[in-house]
Amino acid sequence: MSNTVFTPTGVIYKSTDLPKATTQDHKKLGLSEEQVIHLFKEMYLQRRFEERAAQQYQKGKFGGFLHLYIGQEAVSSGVNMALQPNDDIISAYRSHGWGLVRGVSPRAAMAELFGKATGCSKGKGGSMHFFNAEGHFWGGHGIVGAHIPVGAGMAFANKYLNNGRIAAAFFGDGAVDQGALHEAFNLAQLWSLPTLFVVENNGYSMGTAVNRHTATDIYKRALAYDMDHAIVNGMDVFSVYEKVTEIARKIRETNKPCFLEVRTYRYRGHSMSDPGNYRTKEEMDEFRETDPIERLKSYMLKKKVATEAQIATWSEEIEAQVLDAVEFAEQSPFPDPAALYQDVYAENDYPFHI
Amino acid sequence: MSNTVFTPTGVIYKSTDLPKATTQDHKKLGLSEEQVIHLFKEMYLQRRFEERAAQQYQKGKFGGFLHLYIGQEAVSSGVNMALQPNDDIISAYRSHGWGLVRGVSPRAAMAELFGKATGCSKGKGGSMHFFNAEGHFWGGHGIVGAHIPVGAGMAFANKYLNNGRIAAAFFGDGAVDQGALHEAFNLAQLWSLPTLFVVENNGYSMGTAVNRHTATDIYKRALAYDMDHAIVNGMDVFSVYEKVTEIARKIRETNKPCFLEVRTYRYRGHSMSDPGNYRTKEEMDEFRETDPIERLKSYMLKKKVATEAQIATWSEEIEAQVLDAVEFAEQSPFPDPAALYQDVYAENDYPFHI
Amino acid sequence: MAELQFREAIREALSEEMRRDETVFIMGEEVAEYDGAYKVTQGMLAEFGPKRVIDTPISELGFAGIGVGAAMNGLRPVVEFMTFNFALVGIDQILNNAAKIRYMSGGQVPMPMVFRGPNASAGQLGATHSVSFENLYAHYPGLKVICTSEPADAKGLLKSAIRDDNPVIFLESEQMYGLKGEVPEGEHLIPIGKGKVKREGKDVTLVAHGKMYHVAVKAAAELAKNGVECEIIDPRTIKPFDLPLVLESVRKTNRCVIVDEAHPFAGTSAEVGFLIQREAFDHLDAPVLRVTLPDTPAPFSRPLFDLWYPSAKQVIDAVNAVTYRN
Amino acid sequence: MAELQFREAIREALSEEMRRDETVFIMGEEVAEYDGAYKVTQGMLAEFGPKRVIDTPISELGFAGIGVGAAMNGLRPVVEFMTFNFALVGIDQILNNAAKIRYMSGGQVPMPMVFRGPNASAGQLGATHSVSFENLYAHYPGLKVICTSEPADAKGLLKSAIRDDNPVIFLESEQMYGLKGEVPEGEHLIPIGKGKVKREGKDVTLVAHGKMYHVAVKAAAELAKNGVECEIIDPRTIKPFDLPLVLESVRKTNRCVIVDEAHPFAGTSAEVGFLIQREAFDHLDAPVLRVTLPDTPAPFSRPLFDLWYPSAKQVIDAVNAVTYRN
Ligand SMILES: Cc1ncc(C[n+]2csc(CCOP(=O)(O)OP(=O)(O)O)c2C)c(N)n1
Ligand SMILES: Cc1ncc(C[n+]2csc(CCOP(=O)(O)OP(=O)(O)O)c2C)c(N)n1
Ligand SMILES: [Mg+2]
Ligand SMILES: [Mg+2]
Repeated sequence: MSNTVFTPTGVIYKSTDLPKATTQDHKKLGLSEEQVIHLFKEMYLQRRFEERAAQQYQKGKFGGFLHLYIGQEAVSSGVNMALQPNDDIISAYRSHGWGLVRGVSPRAAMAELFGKATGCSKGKGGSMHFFNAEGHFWGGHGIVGAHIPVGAGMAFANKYLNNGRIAAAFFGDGAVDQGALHEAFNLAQLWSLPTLFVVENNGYSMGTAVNRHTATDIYKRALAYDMDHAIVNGMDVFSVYEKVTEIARKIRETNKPCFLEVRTYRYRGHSMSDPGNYRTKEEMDEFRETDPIERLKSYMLKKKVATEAQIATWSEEIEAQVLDAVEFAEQSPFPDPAALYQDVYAENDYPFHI
Repeated sequence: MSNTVFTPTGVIYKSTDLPKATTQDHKKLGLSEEQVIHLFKEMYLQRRFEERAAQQYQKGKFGGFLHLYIGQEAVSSGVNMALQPNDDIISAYRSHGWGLVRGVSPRAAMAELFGKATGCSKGKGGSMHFFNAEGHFWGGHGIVGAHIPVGAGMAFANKYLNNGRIAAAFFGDGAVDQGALHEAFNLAQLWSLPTLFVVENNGYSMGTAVNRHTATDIYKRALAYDMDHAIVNGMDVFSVYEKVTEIARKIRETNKPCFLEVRTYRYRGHSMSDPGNYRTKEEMDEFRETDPIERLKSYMLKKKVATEAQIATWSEEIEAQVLDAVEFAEQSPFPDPAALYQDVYAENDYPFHI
Repeated sequence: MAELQFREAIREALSEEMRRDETVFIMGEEVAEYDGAYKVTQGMLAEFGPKRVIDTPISELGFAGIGVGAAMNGLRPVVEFMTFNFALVGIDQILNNAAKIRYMSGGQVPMPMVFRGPNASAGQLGATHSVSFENLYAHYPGLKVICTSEPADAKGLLKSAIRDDNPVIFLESEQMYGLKGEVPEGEHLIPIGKGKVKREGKDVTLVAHGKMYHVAVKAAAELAKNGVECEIIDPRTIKPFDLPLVLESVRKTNRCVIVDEAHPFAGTSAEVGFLIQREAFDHLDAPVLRVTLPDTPAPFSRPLFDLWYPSAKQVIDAVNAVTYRN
Repeated sequence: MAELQFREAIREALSEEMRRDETVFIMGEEVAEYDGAYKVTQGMLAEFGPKRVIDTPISELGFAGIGVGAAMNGLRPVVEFMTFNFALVGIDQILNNAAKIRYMSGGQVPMPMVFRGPNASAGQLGATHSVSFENLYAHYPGLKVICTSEPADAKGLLKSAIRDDNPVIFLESEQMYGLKGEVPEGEHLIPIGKGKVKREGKDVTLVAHGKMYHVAVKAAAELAKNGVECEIIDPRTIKPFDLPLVLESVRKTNRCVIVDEAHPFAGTSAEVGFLIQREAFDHLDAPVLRVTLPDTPAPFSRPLFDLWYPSAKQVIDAVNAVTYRN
């Protein structure tokens, strides 16, 4: 641990500890080589998409908040592969990765950041509010913790309609301190709502290390309700896939909710304006060793799922796709002024109040 | 269990199970005979006060809500004797007992119910909002769960001022489902706020039995925060005294909060308008056997702390005191019309908005 | 037409809509086994079963949020608050989620739901249990707000609210639940956003909704004895507000008094008064006045409460002022 | 006098009051180790230590309630919300506890505390992060509400707010934190409830607070070029509102436009407009107009946001309308 004095008190708090990754290889997990390759491509797309987005932001191409998911891609990709495509997903404002794995095209994603009419929320939501209702991705929510009961409500509807779907709500470690989580947990457990609650514990709520904002280990919140729970290494996509597959099966069978603590790490600042003075270079380096994309790449090479050359080709293709998305976003029109008044109500001709 | 069909579905839910009472006698608990007698008198006062209040309410002497504490008197009295007189207490709207053990005279209490200027809250609070700030009783609060963080805040101030006092927050089983409790628990544990959180689990939140509104045993909420916790029989004043004495000592030493689940029972309806169709006569009878006042009376007789005659005399004295309180309340003046505008702000001449 | 209590009219609306549409359900504290804290939902658990009539814990934030999620995902929830005072602990779900998710998603996400329950004072319940919330909800785009004063309006508008594809706030009154009135049976729908002239008069326009409508009626009866004829408009819907109807009346009477059971600052009364002076400035022969609660919390004590509560006397005084009769 | 940024003026007020009174402390998200999300509290942890400058978890309901309890029990808390949008999850503590406990206890319980933080929009932050809350807090008796537009006012009023024995809502702006202005050093106190005429003019009164004050200034400069002299009043305190000052001006100019960065329905603009027509009816040569946000949530997209945000152009149009110049 470094002795460098960053914060006013000079104390640096360690973020979080990673549990061991799974020892199963992709075959044991029932994943085909195509699926492994798909995971790689998807994670790499998220990474490059956000790196380019950051660059565009710095160039002043768009404003507002930009919260990057970089480092956490194994969560979105591992979870998404473990769930059914029509299971419902809802997330916090760090929502690019979730949108991209749930059918938002890089073009529509980038256009949303640029505030263009072609964006996945017609330019009205921005970075925090990616949506793709058709792909069962329900946003993108900016009030910390507030979407957790909403996730339980999606599960409520699935059970009510008896459609076999489950709902999964993703949130940060900071959200665990909100009463919303607890009310949702009690209701979901009491009523057996088929909900997968997932905390993406990336070690920090903005500048506050986990142990400075929340008492004891996060997964223990489940103990208050006798709720099923688990912890998983979120830097390893196979671990995420394995655990979520198992949990999702159980939820689908029993309707009982489960609380999963994913330990992960965000490599970038909380948002673009955060210099990240609250953590050490050593900690950053330590977690960089566990980079989920590098890890999967090494695995693919070792297991001969892919060659260096193939990976290079895919990477270039993805890079091209992202650059195309930037181009698309740039070229796309802004929303029509009339859009200001649309989508406030279901009726677009609604008499507004002046 | 009765088969009588009360509720629409005909299902009757059992309220709660009482843990065993303490086997210690008053001497072992360090209580003098005077203290035992005091406990009896105090509990009996609460009981008679409320029985008379209910009568006056039914006569139409005052309006609003009236929530009776009858059956739970061992909690207020046991706790109050275990705490220091300047420890801070805050409760929910079922607040008569708390006021009476914390220095509100029966006169000021009854006058408050009658909405008189001589009431303990000048007639502005009513049944739900008894206050005696001098006696470190901070209300009487009507929004379920909302006073729990306030209790933690009182503890925060005590620790900040380093005055050696602790704060205790009392609430019903229904309040456990509010996010407020959880935020307060996390903050109190994280910051080591010397707070005693007490749920008076009386089996029902209005008409809803505990197991219909909250998942698993209530004391387990503490597990989510690694918080100290305990369960106690709330129908036995010695058990309450013993447990709270022990807990208060520990809180004072460590500043660490504790969550105590008191299992108790309310003999009357939720409020005066509640016929209580959600529970069986059998259950009522079962709990009547555990009446905290009868229990203490038998104990006093058995242990020769008092004679039947003494108890009868005290009971009459208390009855007279309560009748005097009714008389006082009847005779007291209503607040001056100007009182409507007073106490809104600290300045009573404040320019109000019309 | 049957004569129904207000609570029965609401129950009829709920039950008819639940029979009509399987995706409609109701949840709230004590709505099921207890048959409703104020017996609004009496008998509904027996008819519709526990899947559709659901008792909730005291978790307003939690169950309001569950309602939001259910509305997004194919259902049409009716969320009952035991009173709207308690919605304050869950209000973030209404203002930030129910009201805004459609907009933030560019219109992708449906939000057909109703939040309903008693609003405003109900006698000596003290400061935390007596608040009027019309202005708060009506301020936020994305919500519709309804507050009726009579059983027939309640039925017709609640049915419309349940069928509406937007989040609707439907405000009732504990003290009016026993009020009786003729209520059309079956398919009785009143469009959201339409007020009604409930008494015709040429001298002054009274705008009054909810319990205040009845205060206005009382004042008008008194005033009629002195030859002053009040036109009473019950807007019924607070948002969207039927401004054309009010303006038409004010252009005729040239005077207006608004009666509102809320505190004054930025209440509905302020908005309506502001709009009238803006839109009918040249027609006004006197400033628009209002009768509201005073700017104090609700006191418990009976005489203070009576002083606090808007009275017919205050309405009469205001009418006398705008008609320059005092 | 030193030239300070808005954030520095606030910090100076906080630090001076904390030096003066040991019972004053500040808590909120990222106020301590991070030195403030917007650097308002920069250096304060270093000076006052972790006992008095306290980082909170994201638990607005919880820490607002802790503030309330601490205020009741001998301290003078300053509770920072990272923005007031997030106060919605904790608002019950403000509206039901901070604002009412004094009253319900018959005056026994003290409640000296300040809730402060950024209010209203701050660029493209979307619908949930852009709301103006003046009207909401000002509606409830028991609270005072302050919203300043310049560093000196911010310092003087925040110091008064911290010394005030009531709960005070102190609304700031992310977008103004960098704004510079001359600020008196040390004991600079501005009384709560006093507005200020910041520009004299004879033709029309503009009432504008917070960011809108600067929009009004811009409009007035433009209008002056065409010979229209605006009088600009910055009320600074929203509640209690300095109505006499505004009326004095309107009785002179006979015209008024209110500029308010809130939605229209029952906004502060409605209240001020209503009061003016009621109190200065005979002095008005035109209806009171207002410039507000439209009745839509905040859109993200830049051009839509610009359309949404009140502009000097709209103020000019309104002034032209009340002066019958168009
Ligand atoms: C209710 C609420 N309070 C505060 C904020 C401001 N805020 C936005 S993100 C954030 C930190 C959240 O951290 P975490 O939940 O761990 O998610 P992460 O950013 O690590 O993904 C804060 C304080 C907010 N958006 N909502
Ligand atoms: C936030 C909120 N929701 C609902 C209510 C209405 N209400 C008052 S008391 C009560 C039941 C509370 O039960 P419990 O906490 O067990 O306390 P008890 O009455 O048993 O003492 C309810 C639902 C309220 N006052 N506040
Ligand atoms: Mg985090
Ligand atoms: Mg109970």
